[in-house]
Amino acid sequence: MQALRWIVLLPLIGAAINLTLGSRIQRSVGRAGVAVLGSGMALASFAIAVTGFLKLRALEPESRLLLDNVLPWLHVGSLNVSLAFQLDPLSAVMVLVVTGIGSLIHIYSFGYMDEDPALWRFFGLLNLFLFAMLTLVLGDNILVMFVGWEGVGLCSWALIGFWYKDHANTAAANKAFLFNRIGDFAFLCGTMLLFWSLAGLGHATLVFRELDTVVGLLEGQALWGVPVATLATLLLFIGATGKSAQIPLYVWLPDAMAGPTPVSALIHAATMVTAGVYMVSRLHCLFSLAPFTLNVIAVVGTTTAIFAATIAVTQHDIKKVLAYSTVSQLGYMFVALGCGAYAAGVFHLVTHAFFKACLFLGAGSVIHASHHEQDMRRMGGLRTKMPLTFWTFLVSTMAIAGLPPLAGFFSKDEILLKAYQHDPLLWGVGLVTAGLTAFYMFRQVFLVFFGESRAGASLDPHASAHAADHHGHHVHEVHESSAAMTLPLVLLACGALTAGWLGIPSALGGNNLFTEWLSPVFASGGEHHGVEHEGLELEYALMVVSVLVALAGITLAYLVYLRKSLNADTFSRIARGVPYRLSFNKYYVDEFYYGTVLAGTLALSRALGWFDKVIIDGVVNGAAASVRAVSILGGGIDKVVVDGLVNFTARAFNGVGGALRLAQTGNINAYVYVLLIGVTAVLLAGAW
Amino acid sequence: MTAADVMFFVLAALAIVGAAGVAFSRHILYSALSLMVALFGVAGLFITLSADFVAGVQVLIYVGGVLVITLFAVMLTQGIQNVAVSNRAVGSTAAGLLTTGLFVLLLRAMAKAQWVRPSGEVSAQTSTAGIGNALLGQYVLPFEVASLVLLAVLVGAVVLTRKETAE
Amino acid sequence: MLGMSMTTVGLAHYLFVSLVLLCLGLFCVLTRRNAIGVLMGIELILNSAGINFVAASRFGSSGFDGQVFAVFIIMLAAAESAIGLAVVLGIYRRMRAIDTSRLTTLQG
Amino acid sequence: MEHFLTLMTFLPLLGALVVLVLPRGNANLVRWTALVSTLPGLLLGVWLFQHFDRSVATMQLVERHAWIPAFNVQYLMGVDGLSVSMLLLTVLLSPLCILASWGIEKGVKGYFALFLLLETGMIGVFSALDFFLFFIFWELMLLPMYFLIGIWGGPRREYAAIKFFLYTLIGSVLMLIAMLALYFANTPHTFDMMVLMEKAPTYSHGFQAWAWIALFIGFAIKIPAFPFHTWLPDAHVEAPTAISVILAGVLLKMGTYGILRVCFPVFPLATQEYAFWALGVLGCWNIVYGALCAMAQKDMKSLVAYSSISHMGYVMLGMATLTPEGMNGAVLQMFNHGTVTAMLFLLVGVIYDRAHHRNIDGFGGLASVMPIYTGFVTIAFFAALGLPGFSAFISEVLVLLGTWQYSKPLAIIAASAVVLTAGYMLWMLQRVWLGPVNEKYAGLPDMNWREIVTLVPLTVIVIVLGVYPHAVLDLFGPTLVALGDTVSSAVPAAAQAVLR
Repeated sequence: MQALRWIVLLPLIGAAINLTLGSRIQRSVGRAGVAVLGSGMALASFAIAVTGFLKLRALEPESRLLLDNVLPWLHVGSLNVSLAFQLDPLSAVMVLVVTGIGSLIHIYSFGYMDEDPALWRFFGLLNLFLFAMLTLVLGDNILVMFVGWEGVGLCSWALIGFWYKDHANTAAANKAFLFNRIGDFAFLCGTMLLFWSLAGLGHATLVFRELDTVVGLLEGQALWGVPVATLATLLLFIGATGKSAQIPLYVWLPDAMAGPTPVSALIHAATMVTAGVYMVSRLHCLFSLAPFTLNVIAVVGTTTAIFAATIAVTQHDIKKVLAYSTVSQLGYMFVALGCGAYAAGVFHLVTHAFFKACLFLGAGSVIHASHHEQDMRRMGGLRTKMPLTFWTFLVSTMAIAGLPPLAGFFSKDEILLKAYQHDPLLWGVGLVTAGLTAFYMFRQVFLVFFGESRAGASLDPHASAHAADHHGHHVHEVHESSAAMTLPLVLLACGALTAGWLGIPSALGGNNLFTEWLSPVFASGGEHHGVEHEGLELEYALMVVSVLVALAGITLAYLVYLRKSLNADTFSRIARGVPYRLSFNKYYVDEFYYGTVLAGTLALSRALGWFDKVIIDGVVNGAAASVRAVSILGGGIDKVVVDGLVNFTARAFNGVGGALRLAQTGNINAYVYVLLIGVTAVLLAGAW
Repeated sequence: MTAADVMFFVLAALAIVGAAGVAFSRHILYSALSLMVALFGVAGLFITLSADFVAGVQVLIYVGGVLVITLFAVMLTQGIQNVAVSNRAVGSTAAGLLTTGLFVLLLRAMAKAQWVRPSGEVSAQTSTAGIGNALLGQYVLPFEVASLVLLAVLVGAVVLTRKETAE
Repeated sequence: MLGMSMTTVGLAHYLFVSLVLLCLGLFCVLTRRNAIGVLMGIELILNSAGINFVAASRFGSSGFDGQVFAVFIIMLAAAESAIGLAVVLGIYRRMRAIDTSRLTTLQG
Repeated sequence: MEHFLTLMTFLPLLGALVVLVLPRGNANLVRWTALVSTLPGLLLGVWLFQHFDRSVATMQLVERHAWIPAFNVQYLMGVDGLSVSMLLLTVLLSPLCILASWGIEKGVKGYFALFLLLETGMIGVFSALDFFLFFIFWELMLLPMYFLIGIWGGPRREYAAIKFFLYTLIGSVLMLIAMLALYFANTPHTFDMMVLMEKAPTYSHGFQAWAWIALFIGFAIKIPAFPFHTWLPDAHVEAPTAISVILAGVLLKMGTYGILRVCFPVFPLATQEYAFWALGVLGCWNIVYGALCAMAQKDMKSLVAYSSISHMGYVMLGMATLTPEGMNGAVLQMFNHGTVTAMLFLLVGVIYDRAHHRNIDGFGGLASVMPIYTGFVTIAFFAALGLPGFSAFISEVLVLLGTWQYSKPLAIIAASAVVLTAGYMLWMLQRVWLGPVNEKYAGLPDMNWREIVTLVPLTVIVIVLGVYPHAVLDLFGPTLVALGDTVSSAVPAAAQAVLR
């Protein structure tokens, strides 16, 4: 189907136009011009995606696959890769999420960025991001996916650092790119391992649908004593931890909040960070061969989930809370993947995309209204001033807290169920995380929307004086955002409300449309459908427990932050405040990385730079020393020994030259003398 | 001793004396005049070698051209007023020894050399036509190159001696 | 001596004359401090070469080759003296001297 | 097109002569003449690109004339896929460099004449098939380069020029020795490379070993491979912009080209023996070492110079593998490095022309001052750090793929450089272009049309080759497959006897 390429190309065209001619369009046509171009491309792409989806649905479940082979790309040796796109149920879900939510965020951005002079650049980059993300999800082989994989990294870099005049933003951008690159490095190694292992078996391919059929051959293959499938999947998973912000490479995501809020919503909540989840699901056949890796994924997922949740509890920045919440929720998805419940993971991905995008956009609406105030301690009481924002935010918060019948309830419960079946310990940790999630999300709601307005309030001594100055003068101006911003909010809130109904489990009388839709994809991967034989009682019990835990979290938040019957300080003083400080300072992981990896690399780089300049360029100590010896013998102590052999050679030439120089008197007669003496000597030798 | 032989000795003497004048004269102007004598002598020697064309060229180019520019140069560099400038020679002893040594060496080489004599008596031909044919036949390429060289010399001399413009 | 008799003038005579000219020319080049003097010495050397060529041509069997070369030599001598003198003039104009012992800018 | 290559080689020389006789006062006339005299070469290059037979590995457009019959030296020119790609790079970069040299004010005539002479030398090296002729062109390049750095360079130009000269001269001497040894090793004595290749199986093991090493060191200096690389940062820092471009874009490639052209086919056994250490390990070391050193640099140009060292490591590594992926990747990397690094040097030149220094810490916030410029910089930097969609990604992935099959540890170490490269590139981008505006440079004008025109073709090529790499890959595919086979199928003479 030729149209597939247009899903990808339209945003690219939009990006190309906006990034090259955008500033002119903005000047001549107006700000709306670039916004319409950007959003139009996103919407058009969404429209094509929908038709593709409909076309796909019309097919038999087993043969649901649309292909668009654009161009032979690389055909060298045993490598044969095309620029080709494929639409199957899994990528269809992703494409709809990316283009759908992407379009909404484009529209929102027009309202949010209403004061920014570089609107054209913003829309250009957003479109470029859509292009890259769509390449990632539509690519029919690993290499094309990798193009998107790194492409989203580029756009993420450019958009985090969108306000590049602030040093902190660019630092965050670079951090994001570099941590992603570490993951990409592992991803690349994993790809190469996979490719050559298969090539060794006579099936050199990187195309997903071919991989699905041939990866089984890897069983029994080993490299360095480790099964190839395990090694390859581990490497690929490290790639996923980079992109999807899992331990140990998650640290970039909270910093990435330096970007404009629509960017955080689109890239760092709804789409790009789910790329790792998508990749693992896409290669589920391979991952299913490596139980060890799946266990690692599950453990990393749960650890990340609870780890990030504990950090989120103490943060003051409205976006930081959401960022850690994203990390935590992504952990959930990986738990599902690790348990082999790929469909559940993708389901949570979709619902999360709705409510987290809505939360971010809501937060953006608040930030925008309060003139870029992000500290929750200076908010409060916005419920009445921004009713639409409040209601949509509340719906999404309930969704993420897992209250029925909102989206998060169904997807989270499915994951918890799968986790319980896999290992009750996973479930336990997941449950605690769910409670924490409910707590910190409602903490946020209460702090931001309820109570008295604390705008302009001075903070504890730790807060910077600059922030207080900066915000003193616009206390009274908070009001609801424009329609361009609230419309997407409402639509997304509807999604957060209803998206879960796609996957109502049979236990509750639904037929889990979502899992069924994805079943042709995951059928081959050995997804276990363990629901039936465990009995419905268990399922009900788990649901009730998780809802109760969520309610408990909400109640706690209510008591602490709204009724104030419990003082937050009592919690932060537990065990002399060590847990609080650990959480507030994000367990000092950043400091650890800076102190070890980054400082180590820089020190090594400086050492090598010195080595290069002094040792290599001054070559080999021996040569330098001999030059020194020679010069001492010569009576002069040479200071420039360092530059070594090169200069030694030069000096040697110079010495010989100096000797010869004496002959070079510049006097013509002298030259003739020499000439004649030479001739005479030759004649003497020859004739006598 | 035929008249031709006498001619030879006279001319040879002329050339050598002229050359000696060039080499030993203390006055640059005298050197130049001696050079003229030497060149005439050599031209005469060419005639005795029945190379009348070469002799003509020698007279025309050397005596008429080279010598004149030499004189001009002498005048220009020394100024007309004090042409009687030094043409001093230094290190004559060493130079004399060296050249004498070379002279002896070469003389010896000349004596020892096995000269190949053509079998028959070579008749003297009129040379002008022959040289003309040779120049435009066998030696046409060197001839053309020579003309290029002369052209370059012409340009070069002009460039070198023109009034320097302010740079 | 040297196959030179007073009766028949042969190749050796010419070569002898040429040799004398060469040596005088060299002497001139070696001793002169005046650049023009040096050039004159070179003229002498070239002339001696010319004599050699023409003599060899006369007493050899190679037709006019020698004479042709003599013509070339004369041509080159003319070129050389033209350029040489131009250079000398240039030097003079720049340095107000043509004494070779003072023209040692090229000293290494 | 009987004298195609001769024409291509010597047209710039003709241009140089024309430039020399132009009146001194009119600098613009000189510039335009120089530009125009590089254009025929470019057109011939386009013709070559279209008409080159991509399906065979043999030499095409061969010209053979006796040159110095007494020593059996021939004027022998010809191209295969390998040389064609390098020729294209040369004729492409030359006009752009002339454009980039527009601002040269000192000794304009001399500069452009030398530049055109340099172009003749470069084209000659890539098309000569007679070793003697190759050597002549190789040396011919050296001289203009020396003067271009030594006269038109920065403050320490003389030091840099002499260093460059001495280093390369040592390389030349080694090459000369190996060349003469090869000449005398064959009867009848010959410099004809194709004959030398045919006779490859007859060379003794000892001879192959030392001649290979001599040639390798000669070429490695040019690449430049660790530890012979220290001339490069100095030369780059001091050279004028366009000369840096040519130096990094074309001259460095001659090292790897020479290895592929001479070392590989003529000494296949020695290549098998030494490739792992001399090319593979050293290349890998180059990659990581260059990247780390680049991170420590304070001068933009020397940072880019070290990044060149790092990127050329990929070429060496790819060649070492002898796999089709690795070798194609290596040669593609040669081409891509030529275009990408040319962009980088041109861009550094743009800011140097305005601010007259290149200190990384001395700028800040140029993005607000010079948006178009920053756009190009971003593209070039991301291309250089191997972002997919740009050409360098393809070559690096191919090299890494080939290497993985060859040696996994090497591949992993080499791949780790993607992080380091991103690190120093982005760090530099952040320090110079992003952040708050440095008031000192708030008034700098953005790029002018001439500068944009020099960069647009390169940008287009970098992007097009990222999407459709076969435009270039097809050129040398068969050649490299044949070359790889020649080397890997060579067996020692003793074993040959057993086989018979």
